[in-house]
Amino acid sequence: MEDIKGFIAARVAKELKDSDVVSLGIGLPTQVENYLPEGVRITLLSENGIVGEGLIPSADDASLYVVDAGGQPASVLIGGSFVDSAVSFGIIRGGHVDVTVLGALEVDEEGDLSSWIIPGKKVPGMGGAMDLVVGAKKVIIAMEHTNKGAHKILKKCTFPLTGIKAVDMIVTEMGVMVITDKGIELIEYNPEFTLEQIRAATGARLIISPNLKKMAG
Amino acid sequence: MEDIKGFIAARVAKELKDSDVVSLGIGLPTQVENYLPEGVRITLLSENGIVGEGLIPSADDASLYVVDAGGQPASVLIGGSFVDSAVSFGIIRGGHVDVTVLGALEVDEEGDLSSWIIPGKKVPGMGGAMDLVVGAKKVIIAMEHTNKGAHKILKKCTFPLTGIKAVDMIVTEMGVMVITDKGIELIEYNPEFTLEQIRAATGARLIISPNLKKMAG
Amino acid sequence: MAKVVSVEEAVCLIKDGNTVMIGGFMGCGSPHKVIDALAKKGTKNLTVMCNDGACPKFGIGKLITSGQVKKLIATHVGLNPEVGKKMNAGELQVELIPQGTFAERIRCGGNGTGGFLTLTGFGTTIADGKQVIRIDGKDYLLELPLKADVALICGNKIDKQGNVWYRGTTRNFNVVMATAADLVIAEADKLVEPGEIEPENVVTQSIFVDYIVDGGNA
Amino acid sequence: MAKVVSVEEAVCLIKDGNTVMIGGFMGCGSPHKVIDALAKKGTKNLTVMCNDGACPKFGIGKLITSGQVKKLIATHVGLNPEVGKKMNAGELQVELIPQGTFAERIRCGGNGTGGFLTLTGFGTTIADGKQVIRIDGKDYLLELPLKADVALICGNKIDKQGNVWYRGTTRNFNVVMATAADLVIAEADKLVEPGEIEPENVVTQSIFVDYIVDGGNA
Repeated sequence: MEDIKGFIAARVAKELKDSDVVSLGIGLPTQVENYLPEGVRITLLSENGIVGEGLIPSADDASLYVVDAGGQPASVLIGGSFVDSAVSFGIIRGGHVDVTVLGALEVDEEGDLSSWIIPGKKVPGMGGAMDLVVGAKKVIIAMEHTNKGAHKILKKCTFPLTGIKAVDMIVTEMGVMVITDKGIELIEYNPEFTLEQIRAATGARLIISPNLKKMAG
Repeated sequence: MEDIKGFIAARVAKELKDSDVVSLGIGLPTQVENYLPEGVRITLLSENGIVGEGLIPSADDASLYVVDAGGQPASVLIGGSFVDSAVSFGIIRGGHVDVTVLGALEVDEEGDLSSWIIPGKKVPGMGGAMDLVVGAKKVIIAMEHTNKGAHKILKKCTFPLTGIKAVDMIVTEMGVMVITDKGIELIEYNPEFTLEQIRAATGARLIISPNLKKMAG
Repeated sequence: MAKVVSVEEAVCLIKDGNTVMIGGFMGCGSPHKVIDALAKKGTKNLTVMCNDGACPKFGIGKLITSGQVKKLIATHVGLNPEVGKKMNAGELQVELIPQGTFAERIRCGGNGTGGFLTLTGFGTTIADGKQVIRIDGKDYLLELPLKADVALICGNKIDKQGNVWYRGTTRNFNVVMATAADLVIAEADKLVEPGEIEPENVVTQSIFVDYIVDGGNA
Repeated sequence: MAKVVSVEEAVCLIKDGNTVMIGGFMGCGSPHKVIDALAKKGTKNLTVMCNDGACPKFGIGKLITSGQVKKLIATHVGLNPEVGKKMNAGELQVELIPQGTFAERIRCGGNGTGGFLTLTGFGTTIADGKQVIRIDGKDYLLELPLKADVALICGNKIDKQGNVWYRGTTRNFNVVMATAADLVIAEADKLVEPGEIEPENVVTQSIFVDYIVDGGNA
């Protein structure tokens, strides 16, 4: 696969419905916007204060006054608005965000998530992730299935947590998984991989859905 | 005394300092604004949403869009602003109001205050009074000393309370009192009354200040 | 994204027995056209949350006069004698809440916090049955969120996506109520195109508003 | 009523050891002129509350690079490698707070509520040492207010009485920080006359601002 990230982002995009309020994390999740199905218009929330974020402006149009949650130049759509951080996180925590798409270091079969710190190595901070995972109605993790072969989907997260019982769905280049009461259920698989390969790349028991489908890229 | 309310309001006005943020209750307290000492500019907060309330507009200038906390036509000064109720009470509870002037049914020597209900008779509601008495830096009660002879300043309030240990100062037509750890201390008296008359009109022990002064009307 | 509907369509979305937040302060900033249509429709057994009882023939007072309100949750009802009458006759329940606590509880309902601590009302009957939490030697009441089935708000300019700008003191409780109900109906004094309200000056964001009624006071 | 002062006068009001809130998000909306003057003055042992560490040579990152910050309270510091370096060298303490909780705790400090309940961080290290309160079967963390000696904010238009209007995403933490400090210094991109900002469009009210620095970007 040439563009793993694009493939994952395209699949995540299919989860979004018209009129959804959506928050996308930095990195891979940001690309989801490029793959929206036809007729689906979403309102993108940038947690630093944009309701209705627009396209990335050209260098000429970039303003010092409008940035996204990564601090990069951004824009607002017509009909969008700017909010302060307390209002923004009121929107997030208050259940007004339909879907958030985030990256992860680790996800486990309880739906616990680690994404903000690798002790002794990297302490970037949690930013808005801890609020997003408790507030958004649906939490989708978009990430590569492994970290260069090392498991990221685990029986139990090993790094400090971002949230507990937080994740609803995981989308990777290998498949689509949902977190159920019984564990992680594979509901779609990428036919470029065998089930054995996917199992081997997963550090938790994988329940194969009786309705398992091919992953729609 | 012809204009008891005006006399009380004029004395209260002397407690206000330049730049104070002030909230005035409905009725007598509202009149305080008419007696501001020269050079004293205050910012009047109307708790329904005006920071920098102006004069009462003429019937011609009145707008459906600007009312005061009594629901009457109001105006905003140049440099004033409008806020929603959550912000307004954030200002109040957050200690950003220097002085509030309120009426009362009863005040007692602990500084407890009753002002919002006469059980079985009148249930107007507390409006913003309960927040004002805990939030304002200084709480002044402006009222007639008695209710047609019946004591309003008491050892212990009898009506349901608006707040406890809330009142700092009481201004009536008879004098100015402050609430101290030891009880109610008369610091100024209106020479139209004898100390005996003031004591008789008061349902609590009155400590006479060693620095007792004549009340400056 | 909000949808523009007629006032009749809008009030059909409100059901008997619903809890309804209604913006306004003594009628200033209340959605009067929606209130009139609701009175006409006769929807019953409503629990209404509003700052006050307004007046018998003005604002939400009309719904009290018409007997459609089973319970009123407010901060002040003294200027509407109908409220007292109906209370004494056992036809109306009234729950009074301090105004700052009322605003903050509604904000809380909308922003996903589970409650907040306030000194307001400590030592009064307002504290009855509430948990007291002591922090640094001060006793606070734990106040819980308020939510509703429907919020009826009013804005001076509302764009067709649902962004709201309020004039004068009309914003009062409209701003917090718009965040705290499952269904939000906004009455526009003036319906405008998206972009007519500068993105910096939007007070209630489009994502909170479900339906817009054009008040037609352009 | 706010007073217009020079940037040098303004930073003289900040003392060694002060706790200072500084608005901005990766430098967007930070009071850059005040930060530069503070760096020049060399005020030391500051505890700084800011969303992030910005960059080594930009925004509040300059104060970290210059070693004036003893402790940084923030939500994210990953884009300023100086923060990690100084942490590992034992020269800087860092306390990380979830962004929504950070904003709400500051708002809480400014609005007189004694704390609030949130699900954010429950079950994580953020919960360590915090009181858990169970309501309707859900466990919430009790989060307490944050206050500061000084808040440094930045607005696009500020009138001479201190009313602030923010452009674009610059409002971020400036709005809540303006309410939560004993002393508030506001840097104006453009200083305007009272009335130039419509009373409906004022975001931070004049009563919160003590001193204004004219940024001179008229």
